[in-house]
This record gives sequence, structure tokens and C-alpha cells, in this order.
Amino acid sequence: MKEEVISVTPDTLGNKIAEMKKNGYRFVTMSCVELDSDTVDILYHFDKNLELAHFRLTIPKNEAAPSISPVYFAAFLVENEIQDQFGIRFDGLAIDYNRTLYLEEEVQRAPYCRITVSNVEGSEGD
Amino acid sequence: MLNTLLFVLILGPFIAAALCFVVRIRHIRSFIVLAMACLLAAASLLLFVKGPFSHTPPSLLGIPTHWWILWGDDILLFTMLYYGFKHRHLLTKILVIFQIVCLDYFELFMVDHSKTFPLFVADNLSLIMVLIISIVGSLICVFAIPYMDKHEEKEGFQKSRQPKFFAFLVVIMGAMNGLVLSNNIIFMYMFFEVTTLGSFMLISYDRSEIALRNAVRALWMNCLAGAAFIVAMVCAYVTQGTVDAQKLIQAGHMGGIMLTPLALLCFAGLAKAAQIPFQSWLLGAMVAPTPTSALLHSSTMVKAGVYIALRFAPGYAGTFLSQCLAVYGAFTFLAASAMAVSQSNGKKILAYSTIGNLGLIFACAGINTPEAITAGILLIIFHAFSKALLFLCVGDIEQHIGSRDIEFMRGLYAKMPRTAIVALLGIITMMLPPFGVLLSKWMAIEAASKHLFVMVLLAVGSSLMVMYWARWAGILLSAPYGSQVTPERQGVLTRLPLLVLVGGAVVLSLCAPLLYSNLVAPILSAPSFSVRAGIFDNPTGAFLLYPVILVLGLGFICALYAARKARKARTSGPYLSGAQTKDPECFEGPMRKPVAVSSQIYYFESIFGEQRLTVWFNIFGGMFLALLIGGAL
Amino acid sequence: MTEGIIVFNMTPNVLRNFFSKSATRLYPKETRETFGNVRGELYNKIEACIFCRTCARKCPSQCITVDTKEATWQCDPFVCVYCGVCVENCPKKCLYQKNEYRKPAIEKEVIFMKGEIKKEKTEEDQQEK
Amino acid sequence: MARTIIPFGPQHPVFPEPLHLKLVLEDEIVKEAVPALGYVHRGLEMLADIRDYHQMIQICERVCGICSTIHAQCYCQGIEELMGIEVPARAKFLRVIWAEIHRVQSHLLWLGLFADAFGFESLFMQCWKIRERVMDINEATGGNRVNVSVNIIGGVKRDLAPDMTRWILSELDLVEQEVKRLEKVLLHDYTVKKRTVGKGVLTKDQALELGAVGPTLRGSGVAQDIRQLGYAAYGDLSYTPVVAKDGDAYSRNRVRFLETYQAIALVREAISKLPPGEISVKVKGKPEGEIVSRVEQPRGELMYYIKGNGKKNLDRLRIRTPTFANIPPLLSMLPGIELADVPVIVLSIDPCISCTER
Amino acid sequence: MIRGAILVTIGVVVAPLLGGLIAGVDRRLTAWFQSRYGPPVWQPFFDVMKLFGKEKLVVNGWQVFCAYIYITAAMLSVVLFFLQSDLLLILFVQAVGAIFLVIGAFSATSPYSQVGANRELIQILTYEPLIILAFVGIYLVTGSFKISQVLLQTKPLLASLPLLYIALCYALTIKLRKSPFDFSTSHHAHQELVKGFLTEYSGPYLALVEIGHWYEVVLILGLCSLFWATSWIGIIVLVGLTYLCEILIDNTMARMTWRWMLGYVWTIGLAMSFVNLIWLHGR
Amino acid sequence: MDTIKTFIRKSRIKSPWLLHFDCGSCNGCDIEVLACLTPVYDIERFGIINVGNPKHADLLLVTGTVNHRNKKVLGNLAEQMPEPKIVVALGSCGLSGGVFREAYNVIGGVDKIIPVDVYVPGCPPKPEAIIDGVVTGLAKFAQKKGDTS
Repeated sequence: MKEEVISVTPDTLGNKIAEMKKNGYRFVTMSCVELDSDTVDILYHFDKNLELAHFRLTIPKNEAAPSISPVYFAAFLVENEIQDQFGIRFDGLAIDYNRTLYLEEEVQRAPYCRITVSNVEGSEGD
Repeated sequence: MLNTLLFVLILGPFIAAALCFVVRIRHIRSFIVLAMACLLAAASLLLFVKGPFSHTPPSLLGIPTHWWILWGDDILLFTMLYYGFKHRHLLTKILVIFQIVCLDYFELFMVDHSKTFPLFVADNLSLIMVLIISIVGSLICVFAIPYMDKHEEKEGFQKSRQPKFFAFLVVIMGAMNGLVLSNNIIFMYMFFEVTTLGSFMLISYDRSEIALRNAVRALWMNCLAGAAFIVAMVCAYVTQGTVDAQKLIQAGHMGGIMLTPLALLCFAGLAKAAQIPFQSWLLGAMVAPTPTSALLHSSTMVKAGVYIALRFAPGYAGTFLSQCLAVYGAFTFLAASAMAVSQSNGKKILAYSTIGNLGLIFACAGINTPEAITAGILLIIFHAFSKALLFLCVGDIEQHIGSRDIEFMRGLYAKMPRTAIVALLGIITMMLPPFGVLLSKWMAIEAASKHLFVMVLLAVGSSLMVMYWARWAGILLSAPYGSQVTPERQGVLTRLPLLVLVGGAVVLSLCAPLLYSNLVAPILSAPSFSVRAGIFDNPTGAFLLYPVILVLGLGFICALYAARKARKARTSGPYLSGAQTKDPECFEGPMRKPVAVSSQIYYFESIFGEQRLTVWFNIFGGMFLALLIGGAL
Repeated sequence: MTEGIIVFNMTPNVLRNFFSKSATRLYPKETRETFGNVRGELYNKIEACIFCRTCARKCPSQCITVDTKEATWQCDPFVCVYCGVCVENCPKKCLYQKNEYRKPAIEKEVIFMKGEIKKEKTEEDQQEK
Repeated sequence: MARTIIPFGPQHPVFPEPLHLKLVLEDEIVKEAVPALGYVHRGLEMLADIRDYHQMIQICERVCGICSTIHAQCYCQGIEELMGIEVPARAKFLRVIWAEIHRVQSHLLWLGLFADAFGFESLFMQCWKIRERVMDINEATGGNRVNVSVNIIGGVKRDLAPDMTRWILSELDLVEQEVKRLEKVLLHDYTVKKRTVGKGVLTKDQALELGAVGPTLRGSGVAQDIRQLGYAAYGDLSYTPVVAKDGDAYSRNRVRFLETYQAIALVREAISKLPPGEISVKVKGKPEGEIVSRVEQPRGELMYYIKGNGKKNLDRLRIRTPTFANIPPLLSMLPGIELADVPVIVLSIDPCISCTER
Repeated sequence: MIRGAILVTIGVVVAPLLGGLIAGVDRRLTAWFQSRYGPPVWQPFFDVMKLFGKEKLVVNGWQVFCAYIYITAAMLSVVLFFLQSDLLLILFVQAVGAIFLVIGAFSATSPYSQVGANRELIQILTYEPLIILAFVGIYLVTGSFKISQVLLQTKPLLASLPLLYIALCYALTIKLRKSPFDFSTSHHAHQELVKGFLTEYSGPYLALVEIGHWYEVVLILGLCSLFWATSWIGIIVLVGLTYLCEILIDNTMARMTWRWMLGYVWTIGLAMSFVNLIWLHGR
Repeated sequence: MDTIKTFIRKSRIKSPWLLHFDCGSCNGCDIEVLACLTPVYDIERFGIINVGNPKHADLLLVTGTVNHRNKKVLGNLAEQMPEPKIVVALGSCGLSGGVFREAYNVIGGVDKIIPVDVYVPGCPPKPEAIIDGVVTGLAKFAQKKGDTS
């Protein structure tokens, strides 16, 4: 990435986000990437006057990430999406769809975690 | 014969009341009420068959009638004073003391009781009133028998207060009969006051704080009407030297000086009929059990107000007072209709509708042409039946579903099909052709077409009225998809009054031409319509009653047949944007949760909100009243 | 301000429409020549095909099945997204797209083509299909 | 008191797409609006696992049928940046031309739908009638009315011959002429203003805080446009963002309307400056590393996050579409408005649900 | 008597045909205004016939009942019109139909139908006073509410009732369900309410409602024609121009909201009626 | 009686009312469906109106892939349409899932949920193709049994 990616931990995330908000950054989105069978990266993208800023939060899959939606309401949608797709839980979501934003019962298995759920991959598609 | 009939009609209820009060056994009381109801109805019919009369009954128990009246009045007024003190209400006390002083002075020192004139005079208007009071009122009393048992059961009273309740219920009917038959306005006044006290007792029946407060409000407002009545009597006697109503009416033509008492009488009538600044007492009366409201609204009490206005209408024909009354009545019609739009409480809607319709009758009295008087009288008849019916329906519904809010009447057809249909018919007879209320409204509008302001007010008011009725009617039929209609069980004493009233409302509409030509036309100075083949016709317009009934009736039968046939059709849940769940009344909402659809009708709180409008309407109403009285002085 | 309260601003437009010929192309009666390079229905000149499977590999919707051994080329026109990637990548240029769209169908159908390049195979079993 | 609860969508004639809103109303005033998504969710980011990074172009184009070429452009630019490919100048200009033609098409589409939302049927018809000319340009240049499918990694597939560019210019002149006739209606008509002015107000601060993008953001007075970054050939073209300051539905309408003119002007300028030369370069290698690629879609900022790991399949492809960012602002606009204004306000952010849910 | 029978027949049979034709012409003209080719003018008849051939699908049996009453009342009002009966009576009979349509819509629990019914009531509330006042205007000129009296006039009513005619046109716009007042249902359902109070009517019952609507269109255009009832040319010119204006208005205005309608039509419409009436009264 | 039945049958071809449901399409097909209604194509020539309400519709035009959430909606809509009705599936996605058929939330074409009468291929089909598809469907529509009593 062109811009520097600052690593954060669940503990420091809150402060960093609040700081971004204070500095007038616009929340762009979050991206979640599966690293290996246990951990995922959550990237936070911010923008100010077309300059991007990124944070990287690396957390284990079975741990809940702190939600930033109380600070940036706009994040509730993407956090719900990550809940749906990766099964990562977010604490303190402004509107918690509880893993029903996109998915029905039929696909309740964190489809984007391909490494851990590779054994059920066979049922995909038609 | 006449003596007996008058005795039964006027004093019969008083005796029945005394029996009710004394005999504390439920079944005997029920029997007394039932017997009294039958007797009243029969007597009124007999009286009706006898036709118009003027009559002076012999003195009762050898004491001159005017002594009875004086004592009666004093007992009444002191009772009211007692309640004024008991509830610590200053205004009531002042008004009652004023009345006592005036009345006693008037009766003891002013009136010359030696003048003889018929004490009871009945023309067709009185007879119609007697019929309505005795039949509709009796039906309400019958309905009250099972109703009150359930009511007390629900309220959990320690001791039954039914004796007193039924006593006053029947007393009011007797008083009303007396009022409409009296020719002596002192008699009228006494009966007028009996209804005041009776309504006070009935409204305060539950003895809850709100009931007492509303009862006291009703008391002082009606006392105000009584006070106006007394002043009117005094004025009339001072100017004309008589208390003969007929004479006073004729005297009206002589000009200005007679207007003051007539204006005051109209004022008394307006307050009694809860016209705009006084509407709060009638609305407050809603806290009482349903038979009370039904009785007060349909056949008695408020009808006393319009009766007085109509009775004295020839007296003020063509005067400023008359003009003013017309606009004022139309204004009330509009105002009450507007406020009814913001209501979801079924009884309140009915109350506002009553106020509105009474306003229309006042407007008719004010327009004071034969057409208008016809409209007014017919409206009294049809309104009494439909309104009593609707009140009883709401009462019955309330006892079943536990609410009088129309929002809770959604899907009533599925729960209580019979009552729902009866209520629907009641609503339809209130607003649609070919039924009587609309027929009279048509007459009123045609009669009002020369009065521009009246016309505009009526035009807007009647469409507002259509609005609040139509949605209620719709709600009764709306049933959740797939709900099964459960047959309804109803006691005979509940069903009978409902059926008779609904039958009356429908059949009387069919008989409107007969009613007109046999009853209304004879009292008019000039016939207002020519009636041929069920067509009301005059140069202004024509109402094709029978043809419309015929075609709509055929349509109704076809529609029923088609609806019956459509039972075999495939049913499907309501359209919910494709999101319905297995339960077709729910849709799948966010988070995959089923959400039950619900709908609310619009109350336009921001436009027609009761709180907002009441202030303004009261100011306007007060101004009209001031104009009415002031103009007459 | 005066502009703000003017209604009927649309009137000149609708009147122009009213008095001029409608924009409608009366389609089934009146068809328009398609533009030259429209990506329409996909065909294979099967005699030139070498069954190299490039098209099958490149296809983003995986609608082409090629059997090199059997020398069959099969395309599901109901899956095809008419993107033209196969045509661009075909080494023999035997795939081509017509300018016309495929007609609507009442039944599902599959374009099945059998070529005969090198290996001779029994044809009976294919015919039965 | 019972309130009216309406399921607004998923199938609703005013939305061409399945968006579901649970609306709670009182006298037709919205008290509460909760959206439900997922009716268009396909999971196409996941297809990166089974399709190679070239095939993903076609899939990215089908994220959204209204701005397909811009999706592909964003994706290709991302991959190119990741692999260090320098795209020929002509290709960059061609990309701008197609992107701006798409913007004209999309804005006309939206103006029509917006008119439809407040029940102005003839205006809807008029906008779409004009749009057909733009669709013809698409079909003539790209071979398909919707999926022009010209972007490839390393440039573009198709070139525009001089007579074609002349034809495009003449068609666009006609389009501009017709659009001008609608200016009086869309920007100045009493009924249109009555239905849009002051409806769904989003202040400047709210817009930034809730992460609004594109015309929704510019309608609130923030002059932010990814084209200012000068990607593709935008750096060589004269361009200033269109801004309106009131933040209501009318402002957003105004921004989009004026952007239509601007897009036509940009096409003209790009065609006049179109440099000669190659239109694509050969691509070798596999993408590795991570990148954020942003372009300005008709609806706003489009962001692709691409992570490659040196294989032909991408490790992760994440698409953040403008509507996804505009939904939180939309939710803040809905409470307190009339039911009749719900379609107007929902459409005023130009929602593209298929983008949002992918 | 024979004349009466002929008039009744015209009312019952010819009116819906005329109404359907008007609807077809309306659609064709609208299409032309929108630069479209448009459906054939007899398209409405195809629509209705097709609907009669569809499966019967009901949500609540009362809908069927209400649809039948609606068409009966609409038919009766037209017949009364052709019999040159009382104007107010015609309005009230017409109201029976309108009210039953609303009741039918209320009887289904779909929120769209319910909201549509509420809105329809607001529309009735808005147009009824205007129509009544227009009738009062006619009364003030002719001295009667009877149509037969209107036809005896030698001077077109329009000359003395110009403002009332405009006010009546508001009512006409509402009754024809044309933009900017097509709140409760519309012919081209791209709106917030799907099909409003007609959402739950389908198949043959929708066809009945449609035919009822044709009757109503004929009735209300008939009412318009009274304003120039002195000559056939006058009637045709007046009604034709009015209808053309309605289509034009439909095509050049956005749909407004009912709150706006209530405020606007009541203030402007009632004020105009009132001014006209006072003027007549003062004469 | 027979003439009426014939006329009804004829009317069916002349007046198919359309319900369009976007069942997870990319908008390409939807926009083309809408384009059909607009001046250049103007399918109202054939009496087609976009009614947007299944209870009034004769013709269900489905675009896009079926996924696990909207399959219920699709089923509901089809159920609420009175007979006779026809279902037209549009575009590659509607026919089979198209380019997305291997995505995890995609079930496939429309015919996996409800019977489809006409398939219109294309990505997206041109408005002309949609008109062709509807016309093909109408022939089938007229023959379907309805309540003609």
C-alpha cells in the first residue's frame, strides 16, 4: 500500500479512532482478511482531503473485536458484514444484526473463512 | 283516557323509579323496568294514535298543580344545592341559589295562577318526541338490565347501585315526556331541571373521581341553562303576562321585545344540547355506563335542547336571532365534526357526532323555513334511532373486547359478527343515502343554500363527518387474513333492543315519505315537499328516495350474493411487498425477525387535535353566543 | 423568486413531444440494424476448432465445456454472459459472436457441437443424446 | 397507540431493486426506519478464490449494471498499481471517456428515477428517452448497452476511431441540448422544488461524520471528489467538483444534474486531447501485495481493497461501494419525514443495492 | 316514460363504454405527451375483459361486497344524472360508492391498502365541499338543484360561475386520480403506495372497480358539461378542453403530498368558490 | 358465452400486466426492463403496464440470481399472483445464476424456485430481446386456463 499502515491492538484501537474523529477524518471502510486458520486482519481505512490513513488490527478469530460504531456510526454496516462473513464478533455494535445482515440459516458458517471451513466447501455453488 | 295516558307517560316513570329505588331485589327490579318499558311504549303509541290535543288534567290529589310544581322545583333545586355544597363547587351553588330565589319569587309573587290555559298541548312535534323518548328510551332501559349486571361485576362494586341507577334512568324518560307535552313553561322548566339532576346522578354513578368531576361539570352547565330558562320565563311573563308556550310563540311575531326571552330559551337549549362552548359536559358524560350515554344522546336530555329551539322556532322566524342561530348551529356542526376526526375513542366520536347533528338541527331551526324545520324534525327521529343503536353497540363491544377505542375494533367482524354488522348498519344509516339521516341532511343543505356562510360550514362539516364514520365502518370489517368468524352469543335482552333499533333505523328510512306527509307536514306553515312515489320533490330539488332504495337494495342483494359466492374463491394473504412469512399477517423484517403488520387510522392530531381546536372553537362559540344573546337584547 | 413559483415548466417539453413524432421504435414491426461490434450469440466454427480448452478456461462464467478426447464443444447459452473473452482468446479464431441476441426459449437448451479433428470416435452414442 | 408498520420492499414498484425498510409511521410521519439487506447478496468477492485475476474483471463489471465500466476500471487500476504496470496514455483517456459516458447515463437514469419517486412520470420518460442516446453510444463502442467491458489489465480492449469520436460528440451535443431543456423543470419547477427542497437534510458535519460520499457529500457542501486525485487522465483535464450547500434532496439533485453537463464536457475535452498510441500493454506476472484503489463512480467514491499473494487467484478482494457508505447517512435522514417523501429521500442518495451487497 | 327509459339505458350501457373510451384516449394522449406511441384506444376494454377472466383471489370476503356496492352506486349516480335529477342527490349516491370502496380497502389488513384507504378519505374530504359549493353556485343561478332546471338556462353557467368551475376542476383532478393529486392509488403504480387502496382488489373485482371508475369519470365530466349546457358544441369544447388540461397537468406536475393538497385546495379552492358565491349572492 | 371466452382470451394477449422483481440482479437487467417502459421501446403499446403488485399482475418478470433470502420473496410473489400467469426469467443470472452461480449465497436460476415459462438469455438482454420474450410468453399465456366463468 502506498500509505503507511499503522498497527493497533484492541486496547489502543479506541484511542486511535477517537483521535481520527477529532482530527476530522472521514471513515471510509474496514476490510477483513483471513491470515491463517486462527487470525484475521482488520484494516480500518480513513480519509481526509483525499489522503488515506490505515490501521491494522490483527486478532484471533474467536475473540471479539471492539466495535467502532459508537464513535463512527457509519461503521455499523461493515462491522455487521464482517460478522456475517468472517464470524468475528464485535462488541458494542450500534445496530447489531447478529449475523443476519446478508445471510440466512442456510449459509450460517462464515463463508469467507475458507481455511477453517474448507471441509464444507463442497456444498458451495450448485 | 287522556288522563291515564298522560299519567302513565309522565308520572309512570316516576312511580317505577320509586319502586326501583325501594325494591332491592334484582329480578323484581328487572321486571319493573321491563313492564315500565312496555307500558311506556304502548302508551306513547296510543297517545300517538289519538293525535294532537290540548288538555288540562285535573288537580292531583286535590292539590293545585302549580303547588306540585313549586314543591317539586324546590326539592329539585335544594337537592342540587346539596350536591353543590357536597362537591364544593362555587358556580353550581351560585347558579342554584339564583334559580331558587328567582323561581320562588316568580312563582309566589309574580305569576297569576288563576289564569287558565291548557297545561298540556301536544302537536305532532310533541307526539314524535314522545314516541322517540318512550320507545328508544325504553329499549335503552331494557338493554341496561343485562348490561348493568355485567358492568357492576366488572367494576367490582361492594354494594349494587343499580336501584338508584335505574330509578334515575326511568325518571329522565318521564321528565322528558313531561317536557315535550307541557304547554306551561313553568312545567317545562321543572322537567328541564329533572333531566339536569337525573343526568348528574347518572354521570356520577361510578363515583370515581373523574366521574364526579364530570358530573359536577354537567350540573353547573345545565344549571346555567336552567338559570337562562328562568330569566326567559320572567322576561316573557313581564312582557306578555303569560306562561302559555303557545301564546309566547305567537307573540314572537309581534316583534323585538319578545326576542329576549326567546333568545334566552335558545341559550338554555344550546347549553342543554351541549353546543360548542358547552360540549365538555356531554363529552364528560362518557364516563358513565353506556346506557346513560345512549339515553342522554339519543332520545332525551340533549334532545330537550333542540326541542325547545324547534318548538319556539316560529316565534323568532325571520329575525336576527334566527340567522345567528343558523350560522351558530352550522358552526357547531363543523367544529364537532372536525374534532371527531382526531378521536379514536368510539364513545367520543359518537359524542362529537351527536353535538354536530344537534348543531345541524339548530341550524335548521335557525334557517326556519318549512324545508329546514322538516329537516330538523326528521333528523331528530332518525338520529335518535341510529345514535342509540351505535351507543348500545359500543357498550356491548366494550364489554366483550374491553375497549371502546376504535383501533381495538379491528377485526370485530371475526369476533362478534352480529354486533359488528349491526354497528356497521348503524354507521351507514348515519351517513349514507338512502337512509334517513342523510335524507334530512340533504333537506338541510338544500334549505341552507341561500345562507352562504351556513352552506360553506355545512359543506365542509359534512365531508369531515363522512370521514370519521367511513373509517370506523372500515375498521369493523377489517379482519386478519384467515381468521375464522366465531358465532356470537348474545342475551335476548341485549339482542332485542339492538335488533329493534336497527330495524327502526332502516325501516323508518323506508317510511320517510309517510313520516313526512302524516307527521311533519301538518305542523308546517306551508308544505315543504310534495311526496309522490317516494320522491321528495320541490322546486329546489328532488330526492328520489324509493328509486334509490330500490337500486341500491338490488345492488346490496347482488353484492351479498357475490360475496357469498366468493367464499369459494382462493384466498391469499395481504400484499406485504413479498416479504410475508408463514403467518401472512407478519412480514420478515430486519434481522430476520417476523414483524406483525399493523395499521393505524389517521387522527390528524396536528390539524384537528382536540386540545388545539377546543380553545379556538370555544372562543368562536362564545362569540356566537354573545352575538346571539346580544343581538336579541 | 419568480422562477421558484412557476409551475408547468414541463409544458414546452411535453408539447414538443406531442407535436413531434414519438420516439418509439415499433420494435417487432420495425427493427434497427445492430451496431457493428455488438457481442451477441456465441458460435463455434466447429470444423476449425482444435479443442484446446482455452475458451473453457478463460470463460468467467465457466459456461463452456470442451472434451478434448471426445472432440465435443458444449456451451450453455443460459449461463454465458456474452463478454467475449473466449472469442478474444481463441487461438484459432474459430469462435465468433453474432451481432444478434439469442432468441428467448421456452425450454432450457444447450449448444452442443461435435467436431472431428484427429481422433475418430463412434458417433452412435453421441447421436442418441 | 397502534402505529402503522409498513414493509417497504423488498418488492416495491418504486425501487427497481430489493431494498427492505421497516417503516413505523404515525399519521404518515416516519418514526422509525430500519433497513434489511441481503436480498441481492451473492458473495461475489468470494469468487476471487475460484476465478483468476483476469476473469475477475468480468465479475467486477457485474457488481453493478449501471456503472459497470467504472468498477472494472477501479479493479484494473488497482491490479496495475500492484503489479507496477504503466498504462499507455491513450488508454487512460479512453477510460475517462467511457467512465464519463457512463456517468451521463447513470445520472440521466437517476434523474428519471428521482422524478418517478415524486410521481413526475413524464419527466421520468423524458430523462430515459434522452438516456437511450447514451446507451446507443455504449452499444456502438463497447458492443453491449450495459456491460461495455472495455477495461483490461494494462489498458483497454477497444479503440475509438476518429469517425466514432465525431459521432459520439454529435450525439452528446444532442443529449446536452435535451438535458438543457429539463433544467427549468428539475431545478426550478414549483412542484419539484416543493417535493425536494428541505427534504432529507444532511448537514456538512453530519455528511462527513457519517461517511457520505459522492453527490450526497457534495450536495452537503463538501467539495470532495476522487477525480481530484487525477487518476487515469483526470489530471490532464480541467475539472472542479460540483457542490451544492443545502444538503437536502434538492441539492443532491442539483449536483447530479450539473454533473451531467460536466461529464459531457469532460468527454469532449478528453476526446479533443486524445493522444495517439497503443491502447494496452502486455501483462506478465501475478499480483502480490495489498493495495487500495479508489475511483469516482457516479454515486461516489468506489474503493477496492486488493490483496494478492503471487498466485493467479487473489487472496482477498474487497469492494466498498458508494451506496454502502451512503446508507448510514440515509438512515439519519429518514425519521421525521412523510411517507410520501421516503422514496424521494431514499432515491436521493442514488442507491445501488446490488453494489452494496455484492 | 320512453324518454326516461332511453336515458336510463344510456346511463347504464353507454356511460361505461364512453368512460372506457375516455380512459383509452387519455392513455394514448398521455403517451403522446411523453413521446411514446401508446396503447390502442380500446386498451382499457382489453384490460377489463382480461381481469374478468382471471382467477378470483380475495383477502377478505367483504371486499367483494364493497366492490359490487361501489359499481351499483356509481351506475346509479350516472343514471340519476341522465334522468336530470337532483345534483346533491347524485353526489350523495356517488359518495356511497366512494365510501364503500374505502370500507373495502379497510377490510384488508395490508398496510398499503389501509394507508390508501386513509388517503382516499382525505381526498373525499377535500373534494366534497368543493363539489357541494359548485352545486350551490348552480342553485344560486338557476334557483334549483335539479339538472333539468340547468338545461333550461339560456346563458352558459360558466359565465357566472368561472371560479367555481376552476374549483370543480380541482375536484375533477382528484376524482380522476391525476397528478398532482393521485395519492390513494394511481394508474401507473410507481409510487410509495404500490396501488394504494386497490392493492388488494384483483381479477374480476378489480375489473368491477375499474368499470365503476369509468362511470364516475362520465359523471364528473357530465357535471363539467353542465357549465356550458346551452349547446352541444359548448359541451364538447368545454369538456374536451378541460380533459386535455387535466392530462397536461398530469404530465407537467410532480405528485404533491396530501398535507399540501388539504391546505392548498381548501384555502385556494374554497376561497375561489366563496368569492364566486358572494358575487352571485350580491347580484 | 363462447364469444366472451374467446374475447377474454384475446384480451389476455392484449393486456398482460407486468410485475418486475429484481431477485438479486446486478441492475443491468432491471434497468433494461425499465427501459422497455420508456419512450423508445414503450411496451405499453402492447398493453403492458408495470403494475408492481402481484395481485394485479399476469406476467412475472424475474431478473437476477436467486439467493437464500430472496427465494422466499420470489415464492411469495408467485403465490400471490392470480392464475393464469406466466413467469419470464431474464438474463444469464435469472436463467442459471450466470457468472455468479458458484458464489456461496447463490442458489441458481429462477426455475429452481418457481416454474419458468420463458427464458430470455443475455447479459443483460436488450430491450428488444425482453419484448421478444414477453411476446413468446403471451402465446403461452392465452392458452392457460383461467376462470372464464
